[in-house]
Amino acid sequence: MKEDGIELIKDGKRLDGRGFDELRPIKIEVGVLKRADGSCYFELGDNKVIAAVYGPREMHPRHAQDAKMAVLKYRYNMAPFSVEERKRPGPDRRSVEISKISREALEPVILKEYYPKTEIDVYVEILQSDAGTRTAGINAASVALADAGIPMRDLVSSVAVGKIDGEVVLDLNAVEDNNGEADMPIAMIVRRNTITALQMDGRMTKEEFEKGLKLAMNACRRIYELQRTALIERYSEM
Amino acid sequence: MKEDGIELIKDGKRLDGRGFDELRPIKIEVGVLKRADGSCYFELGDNKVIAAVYGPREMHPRHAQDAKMAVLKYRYNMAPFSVEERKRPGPDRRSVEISKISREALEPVILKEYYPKTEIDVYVEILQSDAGTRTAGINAASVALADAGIPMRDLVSSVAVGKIDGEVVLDLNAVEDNNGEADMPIAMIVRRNTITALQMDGRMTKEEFEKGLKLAMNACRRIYELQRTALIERYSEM
Amino acid sequence: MKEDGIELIKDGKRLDGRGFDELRPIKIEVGVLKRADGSCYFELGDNKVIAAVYGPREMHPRHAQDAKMAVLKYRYNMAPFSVEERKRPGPDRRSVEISKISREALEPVILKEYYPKTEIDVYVEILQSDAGTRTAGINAASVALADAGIPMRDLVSSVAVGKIDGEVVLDLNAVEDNNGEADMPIAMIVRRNTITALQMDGRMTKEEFEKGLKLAMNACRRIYELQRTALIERYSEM
Amino acid sequence: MGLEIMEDVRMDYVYNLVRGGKREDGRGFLDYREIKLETGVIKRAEGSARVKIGNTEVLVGVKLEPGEPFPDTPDKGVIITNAELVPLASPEFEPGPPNEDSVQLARVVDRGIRGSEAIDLSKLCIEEGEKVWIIFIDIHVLDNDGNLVDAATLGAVASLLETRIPNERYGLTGEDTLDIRDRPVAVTMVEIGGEILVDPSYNEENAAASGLTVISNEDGSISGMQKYWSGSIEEDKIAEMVEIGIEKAGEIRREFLE
Amino acid sequence: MGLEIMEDVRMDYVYNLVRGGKREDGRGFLDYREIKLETGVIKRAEGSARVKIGNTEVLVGVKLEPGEPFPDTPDKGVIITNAELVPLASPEFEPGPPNEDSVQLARVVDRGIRGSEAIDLSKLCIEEGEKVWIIFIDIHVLDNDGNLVDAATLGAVASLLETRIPNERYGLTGEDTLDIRDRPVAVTMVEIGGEILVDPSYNEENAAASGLTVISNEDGSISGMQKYWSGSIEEDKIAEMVEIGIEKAGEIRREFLE
Amino acid sequence: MGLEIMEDVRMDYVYNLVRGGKREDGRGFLDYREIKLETGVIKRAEGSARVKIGNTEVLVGVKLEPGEPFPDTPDKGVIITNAELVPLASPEFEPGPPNEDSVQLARVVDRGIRGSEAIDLSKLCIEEGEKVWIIFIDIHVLDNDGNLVDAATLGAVASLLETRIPNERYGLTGEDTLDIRDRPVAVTMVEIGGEILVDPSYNEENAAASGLTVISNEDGSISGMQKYWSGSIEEDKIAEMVEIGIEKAGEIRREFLE
Repeated sequence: MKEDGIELIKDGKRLDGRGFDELRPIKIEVGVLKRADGSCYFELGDNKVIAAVYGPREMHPRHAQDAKMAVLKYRYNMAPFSVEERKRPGPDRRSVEISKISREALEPVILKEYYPKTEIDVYVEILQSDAGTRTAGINAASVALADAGIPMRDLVSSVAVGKIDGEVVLDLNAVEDNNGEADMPIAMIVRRNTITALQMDGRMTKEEFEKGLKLAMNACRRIYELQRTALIERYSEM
Repeated sequence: MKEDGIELIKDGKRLDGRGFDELRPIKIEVGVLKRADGSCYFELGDNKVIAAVYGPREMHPRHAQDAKMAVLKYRYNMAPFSVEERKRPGPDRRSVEISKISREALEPVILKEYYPKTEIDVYVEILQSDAGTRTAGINAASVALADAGIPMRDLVSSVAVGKIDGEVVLDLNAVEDNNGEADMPIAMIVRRNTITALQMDGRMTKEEFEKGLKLAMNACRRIYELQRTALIERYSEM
Repeated sequence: MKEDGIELIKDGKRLDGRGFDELRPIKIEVGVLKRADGSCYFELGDNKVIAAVYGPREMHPRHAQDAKMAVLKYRYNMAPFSVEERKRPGPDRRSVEISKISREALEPVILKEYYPKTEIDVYVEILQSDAGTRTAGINAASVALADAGIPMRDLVSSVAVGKIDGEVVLDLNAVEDNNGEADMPIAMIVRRNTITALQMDGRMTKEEFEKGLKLAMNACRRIYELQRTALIERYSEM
Repeated sequence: MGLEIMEDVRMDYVYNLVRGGKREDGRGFLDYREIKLETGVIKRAEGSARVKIGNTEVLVGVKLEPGEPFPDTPDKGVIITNAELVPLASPEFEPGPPNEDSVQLARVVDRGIRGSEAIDLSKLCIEEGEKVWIIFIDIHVLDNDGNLVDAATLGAVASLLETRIPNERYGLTGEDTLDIRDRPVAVTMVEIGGEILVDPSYNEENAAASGLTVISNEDGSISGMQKYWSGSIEEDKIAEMVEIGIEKAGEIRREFLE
Repeated sequence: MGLEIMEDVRMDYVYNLVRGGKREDGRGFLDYREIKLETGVIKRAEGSARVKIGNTEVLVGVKLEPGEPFPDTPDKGVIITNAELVPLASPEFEPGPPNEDSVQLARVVDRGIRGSEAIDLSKLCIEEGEKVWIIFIDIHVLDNDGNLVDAATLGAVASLLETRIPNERYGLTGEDTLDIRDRPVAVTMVEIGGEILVDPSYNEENAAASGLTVISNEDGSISGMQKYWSGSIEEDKIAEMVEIGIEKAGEIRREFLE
Repeated sequence: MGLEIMEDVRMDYVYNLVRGGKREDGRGFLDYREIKLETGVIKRAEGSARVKIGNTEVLVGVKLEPGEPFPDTPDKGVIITNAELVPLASPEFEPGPPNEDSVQLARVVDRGIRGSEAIDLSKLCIEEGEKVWIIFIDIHVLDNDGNLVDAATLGAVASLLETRIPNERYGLTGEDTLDIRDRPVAVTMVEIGGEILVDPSYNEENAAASGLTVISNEDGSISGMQKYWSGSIEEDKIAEMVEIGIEKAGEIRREFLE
């Protein structure tokens, strides 16, 4: 759906001045909410995302409890004013799918068996959107889970790569996403070097896919350091 | 939203001939339904309202039960043909709010602690509407609760005051409400002289508010006598 | 709602060449689904219907269980592409009513008391529709229940009669139904000669009704033989 | 649990009464309870009626609004019949969207009116293909002591007979009454212990294995039928019910709709 | 169960504090917690504000879209106020459609703005009877430590004051600011043990039997009131609350909305 | 409880088989079950296909209706893909609105078709900005024995290939076939015990910690991917799966879509 005549890359730079493998600026704040058990505010360029964690807490209804482990729930939700055209409140098909893949992105690191019969709730609110909200949400949720003291094997880090003007580049913004050829969000456990989420939209060759995957995994490593730093700062404050 | 040129007060009288502190005609019938445990039909001018009470009865789902007292529920519902433009069946935001404030208007008088784990259901149907349905509903519900034998500290009585053509007047009808400056429904426990519901829409000075509150409280005293009379008649019949 | 000038009967024959008491071609296949406990594919002319049965199985929620017998559930559902104008997914008022009368058509033959506290689920999907889907669904469901091994007193057989161009005829197709004067689906227990479902739409005299009822009951006897044959073939295969 | 036992007791009681040739309230098997019909009860409606059959009470309101025709009948008005079994009317009714009982009630009433062609829908066209009158028939049940279908159908037809088309409200001109060409009447019967009972009460409905509504017209023709519940009925019983239904409908029509 | 006991303990604690002339966080009965207001926080919105009152945090965004006017006000814009108590903000909030608390929150905020006639809706007509500006005021609660109404109302009015009309996005021309004619401010109070407390915290709301919001305007008039919860209030306490409400509103208006 | 134990037993059984180099039904790790494709099965649909992969059975119907374009693509048709996991197809499926599994199924199928740009949407404009063809792809699952995505994608593409545009029904003229420019094929794999299995059965899906769908095109490019479930996958396994996916897609395309 490329607009006529729009050029996304000029002189080897993207419209916002970034190089191909450059992330947008990231800002992470831990423990920003009082009522939640854990929380994290995450900015990725113009994306503003907040995650809260509640639990482990008693699960209702009882027949949905798992006798062997905690049940992880994840709700991705966009504020009505987070996008250019007001979003009607409530879940739509897109948010249902994102909630599912985000939950699955985090599950591999959570020691759910420590808390049988309970639920752990992750709520992610998108306050401002500029492409990349699901990855920002996973990053925020991962930190919020740690902040809530949920026992985890590791953090999960997430980012998207895409293809614009024929080039594989990191972390598309909204203009790039709307006028680009492909978008591929991933999540990974950095210290294990394994992928916990992967989606692809658009069209890419196998070679572009492989290049993109490497680019994304490298960026996840950078994000992981920022997540760790934010958590360390939080705890050294306390 | 005043219509152009409409005059609501002429020669010190309102369009329907009432004085400023005059109620519309009230008709109360007790025990009008067979299946309900208690019921009351209430007319206030052109408002026709019927209330039914069921309970105390076992509460479902169980986890919503209160181990110390009964749970009061209140459902205000308009029949589709009760208003000029057909109302779609089912609750809307207005009826949700009215149900809430009506329930809270009645709760202070109900001895809920007599019936732990149960629910008491109050259903109010608006059959014909002419402004003032929420107050008519509270009046009807209060009598229906008594008719159902629910132990109560006292009855609750309710009425609205408003401002039209700059004057504070009692019990607005629909033409007055649509073309007036403010509307303020209240509910009170007459014998305790305390307020259990209060809402205000529109714009009033503090002095007008105070005048209106007194006007409404006095009218509640009159309605209270009518409620009592209707109940006494009902029981002397039996 | 007859279209102008359409003639449904010419030279004593109907538009599709059938006589007045002739059924459309019927095809029955038993046990067509792997996951279901019992299933049946049923074609009646251009109607293509599939029924699946699950159960008896544990009923949720528990408070809806019947301590004395199984609860029978029936869900009639049209695939979006089964009709000329795409049908929005999900139940509408028509399918709610059909589900109810179909369930009641089958209940008299099911030995529900054998399986207290359980539920038996009958799911009927209309894949292609040409008038008569509810009767085709009941026929399919009846066979699927037998295929699932649900203990039954007998099969239930179902067909519709109607009135077109003033004549009482059997088993209307869509053109006939849309341009006819009346439609009357019935279901019966053939060996008991009793009626378990009966609805009538349109306008008929008492005499036409009586004639139609006889016509339909005779056709049910033919359908019953086809249902039996299909089941016998299925079990002789095994 | 206690409640369920009470229900069984009541069912046995009704059943034993019927076997002894009696009904709870003393009337004959083919007698209706007292019917009361009052029209013009709701000012905001274009037509309205309150029907009582014994303790059963139903309020019906008819509203008309301009709206779009169905694509396949661009020059015809539209009837939308809706029933609300509001929880005020019975301890069994629950708040929420229409369930299968309220859907069935609305659809049976609708079918009788539609099948009889009582309303000439072609007179309800305002602008072909663009705008026609939508007739909303809203059935509001106030007290359910059985036999809602007959009460609702009577209320609907009585409301339609007095309905005024609100041309003025929508800046339109034209005839202001509906052209009502027939007066369908519903008669509901149940079978208990082999006996046919007309106008079942709530307890009789619960004790019955099956029931049948027969909606019939001025000329004695039938314009709608519906069999209820999980029992089966013999062919000759159905024929008998149809006979009774048509006869009783005539009596009700003469008393209340003329 | 453990949770319910904890709640009782907290309620007793708050109650006993108040009887001793104190509040949880040490402030006076008529003092607000620290209020922080930041506007222009959401780029995608036409106007936005983040309000903190103590630990309570609310984000308000205003969006404008062309849409149809109501039939009875064909030349006026439309305000739609919506509140989401997203489960992120409190362990008590649950996902799902608006419940009675979020409906009430939205309606009270809406009532204050509408009653004050702060927005001149007649300036929001694009084409009479066809197209007007729809103003969506969306209240997104982030952290609920009590008194959401005051935070949301302040955020809504602050957002409206900075709102730009997105004419260009829709190929329209015209003024690009809303004409804001008043600055209604909500002040919420609760009664605990006979004392009036301004700006209740979450624990204080739970310990209170009743509460009152008074929304008042630049000229000291009242443009909305709502009483909360199942207690009853005496006439003179209400008069006192109205007095306090108007005074506190003036202070907030001077500090944050000028 | 009994059911859960059975499930554990089945998972262990599948896992142990795989560790021993085998699958439940005896096929090789990279083998599909038998695929059967039949098109033109539903007369009322503009295109339709029934796909069986082993015991898994999916019916896909394509319907076209004129409707409004999206504001940002006023001259392009619209694709709406919907999947119903009707409870007929599996004891795990429940009646009700689409849940996360049916939403994901519909969206993955949709993504593959959209990403490949198989349909030239610009040829589906009837009147720019006003009316375009809406293509409804409805996936109706009849029997779920695993790998619904591959069956549904194959059924959708096969249906589109035979779809006729119903110009006449809507009084329109124009081309009556869709311009299908590519034939995307989905290949789903799971990882169990370090092995990659193509075309997982229901039991294999349950035994797998993770899975991946790779949708690829005639030129070998990828037009959609989705990773499933709560396990994590190593980078080189993903590369291997992509390789296998593209190869297998070619085989299926040659056999069924040419």
